[in-house]
Amino acid sequence: MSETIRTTIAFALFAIALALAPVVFPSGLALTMMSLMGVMIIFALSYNMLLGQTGLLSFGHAVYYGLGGFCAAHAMNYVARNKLGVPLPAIPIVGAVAGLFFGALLGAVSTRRAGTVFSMISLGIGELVAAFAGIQRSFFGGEDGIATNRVKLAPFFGYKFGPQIQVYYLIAFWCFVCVALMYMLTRTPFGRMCNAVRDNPERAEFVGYSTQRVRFQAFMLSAMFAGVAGALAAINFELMNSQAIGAGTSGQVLLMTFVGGIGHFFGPILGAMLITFLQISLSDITKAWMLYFGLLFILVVMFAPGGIAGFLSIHQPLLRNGRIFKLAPSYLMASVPLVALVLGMIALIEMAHHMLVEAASDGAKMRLFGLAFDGASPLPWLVAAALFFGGAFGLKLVWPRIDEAWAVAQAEGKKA
Amino acid sequence: MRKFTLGVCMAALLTAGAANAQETVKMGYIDPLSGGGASVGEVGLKHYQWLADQINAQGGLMGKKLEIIPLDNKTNPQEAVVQAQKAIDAGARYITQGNGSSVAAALSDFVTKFNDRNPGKEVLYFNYAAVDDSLTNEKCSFWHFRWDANSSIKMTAITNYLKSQPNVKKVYLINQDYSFGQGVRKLAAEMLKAKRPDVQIVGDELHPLLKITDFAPYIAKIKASGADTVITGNWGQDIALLLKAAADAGLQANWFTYYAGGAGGPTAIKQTGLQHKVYDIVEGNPNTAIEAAQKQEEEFRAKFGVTLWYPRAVNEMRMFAKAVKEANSLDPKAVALKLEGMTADVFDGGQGTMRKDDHQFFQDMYIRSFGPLDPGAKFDEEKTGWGWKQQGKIAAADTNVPTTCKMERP
Amino acid sequence: MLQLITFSTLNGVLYGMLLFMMASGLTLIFSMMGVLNFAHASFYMIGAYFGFEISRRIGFWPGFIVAPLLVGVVGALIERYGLRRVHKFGHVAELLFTFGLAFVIEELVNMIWGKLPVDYRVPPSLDFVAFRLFDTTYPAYRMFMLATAIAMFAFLILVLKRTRVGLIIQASLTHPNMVAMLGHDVPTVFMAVFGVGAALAGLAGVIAGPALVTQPAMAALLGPILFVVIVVGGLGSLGGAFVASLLIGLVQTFAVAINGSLKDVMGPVATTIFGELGGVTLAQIAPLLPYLMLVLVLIFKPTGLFGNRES
Amino acid sequence: MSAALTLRDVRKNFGPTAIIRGLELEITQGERHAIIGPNGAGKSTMFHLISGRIGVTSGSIELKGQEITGLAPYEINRRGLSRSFQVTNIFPKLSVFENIRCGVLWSLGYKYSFWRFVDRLRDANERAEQVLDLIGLGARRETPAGILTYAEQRALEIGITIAGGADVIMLDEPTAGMSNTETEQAVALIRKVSEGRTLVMVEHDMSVVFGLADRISVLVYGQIIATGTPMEIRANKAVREAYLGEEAH
Repeated sequence: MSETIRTTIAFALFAIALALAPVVFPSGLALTMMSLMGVMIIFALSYNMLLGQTGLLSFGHAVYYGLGGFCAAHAMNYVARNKLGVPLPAIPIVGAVAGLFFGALLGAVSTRRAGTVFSMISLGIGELVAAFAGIQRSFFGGEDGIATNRVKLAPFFGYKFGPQIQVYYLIAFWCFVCVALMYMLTRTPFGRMCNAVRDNPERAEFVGYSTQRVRFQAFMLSAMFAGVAGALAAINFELMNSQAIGAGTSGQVLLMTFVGGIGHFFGPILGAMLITFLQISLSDITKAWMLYFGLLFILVVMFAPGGIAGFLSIHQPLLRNGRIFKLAPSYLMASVPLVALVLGMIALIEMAHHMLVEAASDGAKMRLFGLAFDGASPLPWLVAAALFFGGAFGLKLVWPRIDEAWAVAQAEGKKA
Repeated sequence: MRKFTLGVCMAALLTAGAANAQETVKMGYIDPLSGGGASVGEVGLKHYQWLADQINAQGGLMGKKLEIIPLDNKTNPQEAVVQAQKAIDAGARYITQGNGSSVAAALSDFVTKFNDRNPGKEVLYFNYAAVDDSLTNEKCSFWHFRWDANSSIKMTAITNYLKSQPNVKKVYLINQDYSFGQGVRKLAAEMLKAKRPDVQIVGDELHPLLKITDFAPYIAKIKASGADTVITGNWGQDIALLLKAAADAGLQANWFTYYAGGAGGPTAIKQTGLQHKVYDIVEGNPNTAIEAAQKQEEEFRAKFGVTLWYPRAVNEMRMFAKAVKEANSLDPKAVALKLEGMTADVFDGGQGTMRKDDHQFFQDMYIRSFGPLDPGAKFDEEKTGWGWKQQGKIAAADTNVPTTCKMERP
Repeated sequence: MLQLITFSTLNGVLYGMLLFMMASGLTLIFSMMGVLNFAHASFYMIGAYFGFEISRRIGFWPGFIVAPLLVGVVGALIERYGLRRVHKFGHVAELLFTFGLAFVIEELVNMIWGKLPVDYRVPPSLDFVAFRLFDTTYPAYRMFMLATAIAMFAFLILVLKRTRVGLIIQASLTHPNMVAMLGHDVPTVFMAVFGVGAALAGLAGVIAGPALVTQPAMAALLGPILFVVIVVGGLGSLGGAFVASLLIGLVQTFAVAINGSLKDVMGPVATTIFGELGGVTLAQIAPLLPYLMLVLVLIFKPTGLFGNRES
Repeated sequence: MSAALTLRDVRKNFGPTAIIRGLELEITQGERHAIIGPNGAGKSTMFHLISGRIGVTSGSIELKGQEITGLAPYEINRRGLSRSFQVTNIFPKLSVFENIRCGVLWSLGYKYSFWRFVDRLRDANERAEQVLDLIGLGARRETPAGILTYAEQRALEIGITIAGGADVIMLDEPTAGMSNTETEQAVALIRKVSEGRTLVMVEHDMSVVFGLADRISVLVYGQIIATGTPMEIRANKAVREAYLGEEAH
């Protein structure tokens, strides 16, 4: 019973957070960003239904997101043109139906196998649909895409959804509904069998389940939620274009889900929020942002394959019995070389970027962390390299202590 | 990392709400600053920063300094909309963008809806390089102004020039398979038929956008068709690779292009050794421009090490400053009303007009060819030692294409 | 017509052989290590850039020898200090590692050599016309590429059929668990395989660089096609990869040469049935055909044309 | 008594090699039947053929009078046959309880249902609890199956196999690799769980075989050379020569 209560509390907190977020972050940019986060949370969770829950690595999930979005955009235009009484908040249902339909259609051919074959078929289908989008212009609108106007739909209790804040709450509502539904799905017989098929497909066959059917059903439901996310994106941007359907978007959702952590239900939520935030704001801070993205991904794969959620969940039992403070001294000790390492790395990347890319036109003078210096002189390079290698070395020195602290804390946690 | 502070400001902005005190006039520059498109976007940014410095040196706009806010749209329309929102949050009432017609369409649409929903907070969008016809035809907007010649104008100019070239007999069309490339193909076929009915179109090819690594098969086809002239709207790697494959196969044809002068184009032509065989259509030629323009060109090249690619950006900013002065206001609506129908001096000499009906700018256009510099010509491209030579000039009046724009004015 | 067919065949075979140079390494790495290496095309790109750097300093020929070796060393280092660490987290993690690696390599290339194509030239010794058919010329450099690719292929066959290492490799292609049982130093074998695979891709890059344009997007353009080749040919089948490479090379080249669309074959009915698709020419959809092949082959024969394993 | 399993002239070739060469076998309902034979005789292959893991080359297999030749494993399972594996085959990331429950769900008709919570399925949970008690893993309820000890995993394997209530149970070497005490516990467990069901088992440990089985079949080189009670098999000359003779040393 306690677990039910804990879950209820978690979802209540989630609802409150969604409701209060615009009060804490009221700026237009924050609203835009949070709206996008809501969309991406649904998208990433739907992807994790495949990767994390069922063990299917897809390279073409954007197909369902995009098709859901295009259908929603057309539906909005159709409703507006014919003055039908359908309000905007009902439009994501169109996305869901579209996602489900295409999930069933393409899933029927792609879920017959698991593993590498599934991944490669998803890659092929992804490329084909993306290319098809370039050919079938009447539906996909060529490069310009399909534009729509959300205000032209019938008002919903007087709301016309012109201002971003209203759109935010619409997305927040759907985000909450979808997250709750997807969480519930994991608690059903079907959800369990997805895990079983992921863990050991052969065994699942010998307890009476057709793994193909389980994969197919997971695929359809996942595509349905991706369709909702796509529809919300169409509402948010009032524009759907073929880039949303392509390999880039498929890669992005993989990145979000993996960085967040595929082993925990809430992992992709964290990943979606972090990556969306970085995507929108990192490009203002550094021109080498794509490099940081790639490095982040590699580092997560190498050092935290459980993603952010995996890292956090190590601390969960400690937090529960109050032993987390035992880790504090070790963390404090590790933070010094870690900060040095990160600062050194950023400095090296930024200086290299400046000297290689910008120095030719802007000169060697540059600013970093508020300091002005000459990128051509050796001193800053020495400092950065010292920070980087010193940090790496220091981290290596203190790492055993952290490992030990973890082990001790965890052992004590188990005893309690 | 001068933008690090900007990033910190932005983080603060998230909590603080929209900026209110407007000490400077802010203009959002929303173009690709990362990924493949960045090579063009970065150069564009230099133009605008340089032009802003010029305006500020002359006292700014109504005494306020003009500030360019660089924003990376990653060549993605949806991302561009987010970046526009960011610009507006930072207090910008003007945005400018050029690379990619799909991004331009998204921005024009966004700005129009935004102004509709936020009366009194209007935002104006200046387009300096997106040439899709639809932006000043069926998709035209009061809040969008275009300084680059649209696709029809460029093709009109090319075909007008071809009228005077009797040795052109067989034309091959090869274009990228997307709306712009298809537009070029259609215009070329129609206009050639009207102006040179004797010319035979021996091939009409559409190839996938930015996906071809080896154009040799296409070149084999062009050769087999016996074409003496190729017309293409290709840009980026698609023009560089196309020309390279042509040189490899020894194809002796004249190339009439929109974008052979783009980043990397001159290097590719020089490599292929096609002397004065590759033509492009532009609004200015440094080697024959008026003296004032040549001086600015020299200054720009000395400062940034790149060619002043966008004379139209200069026109845009000069006319912007002029409109602010005439309106005596920084309000986008007032500025827009002044820009409509404005006639102004053009960077390369002569005058140009912003047509009121569709907000399309008209000026004299030049056909150039690329090859070894003539004696006395000052400017080469991309340090190749080769430069552009003017081959023809098409007067603004001769490119006056009709528009279907039915503009909704506020 | 004859010249079109001749040149299309030559170009198709050349493109196919280039694909095979990369696909052979990729399929080796996949078969022995189980890693679907998304960064494989990135090694091709690094090869081209290394070749460019060396050729402008010392000359093309030293680059031709040294650049692939350097790429091989880079590959081996990446295996040793990156991939090996990830190995214990399973195949998905390994795949994602290479996914991120491809991203990082592209960005580094962007930073070091810029976003524009670099001026990587055909060596003067090969810069002449090989032959002329009617009035179309065929550059000697392309013949040289073809010769290199064929030499490489012959070399691979020799190694595989005549040497002990080749026998071990062949055994492991079909029985991936065998290598470990043979008692060889598995991590070192993996490092060597990865390095050699990378070097092969690097060699392809060195010779393709001057003919196709050397630019940061060249990896992304080819990457997915490589997967198509090894999957269509059959995972773990070198012969399959060879056939699939040629097949895809020829299909793509010939599709470009043919202008037909459904409308031309069926008349105007095509547009009523297929809508816009009816009017699309084969040339327009040429680059799609590999993916269509991929999906169809996997649906009807999940092991690929010549393979006998699914994963 | 009617037959639980009937094999008629079942053959299996891998390429040119015949592994199973005309199996004829009838297993009566309710009996405990052991299959013995030297390594490589085809015992595991025979299990795979019956359970549908691999297809037969020719011949027919009937389960309780119904033809099951060529059906997929899950279809055979739904008809009331459940098996364990020689190499432990469990769901490593799921908890012990979840493992058992996965074995229960289909038989209670929950199929692919995604509209009810699995925790609220009283019958499924009760059944899983019972099985958990039966196999003695109640204390390890929430432990991920992947980190159990080997003997515990073997017990879990049996638990998953019987959880669905199939009336024909096939166990492939259930005591392989166990210590003596562990084996004793396993035998007790097998005796308990096979009550009222048909049990077919492959086993190498002769004390287990002769202690548990009602009847024994001897499989040598892809053919059954003898079937009978333990007494009969002990007395069978051919068996002694072909098989037991070697073992006795």
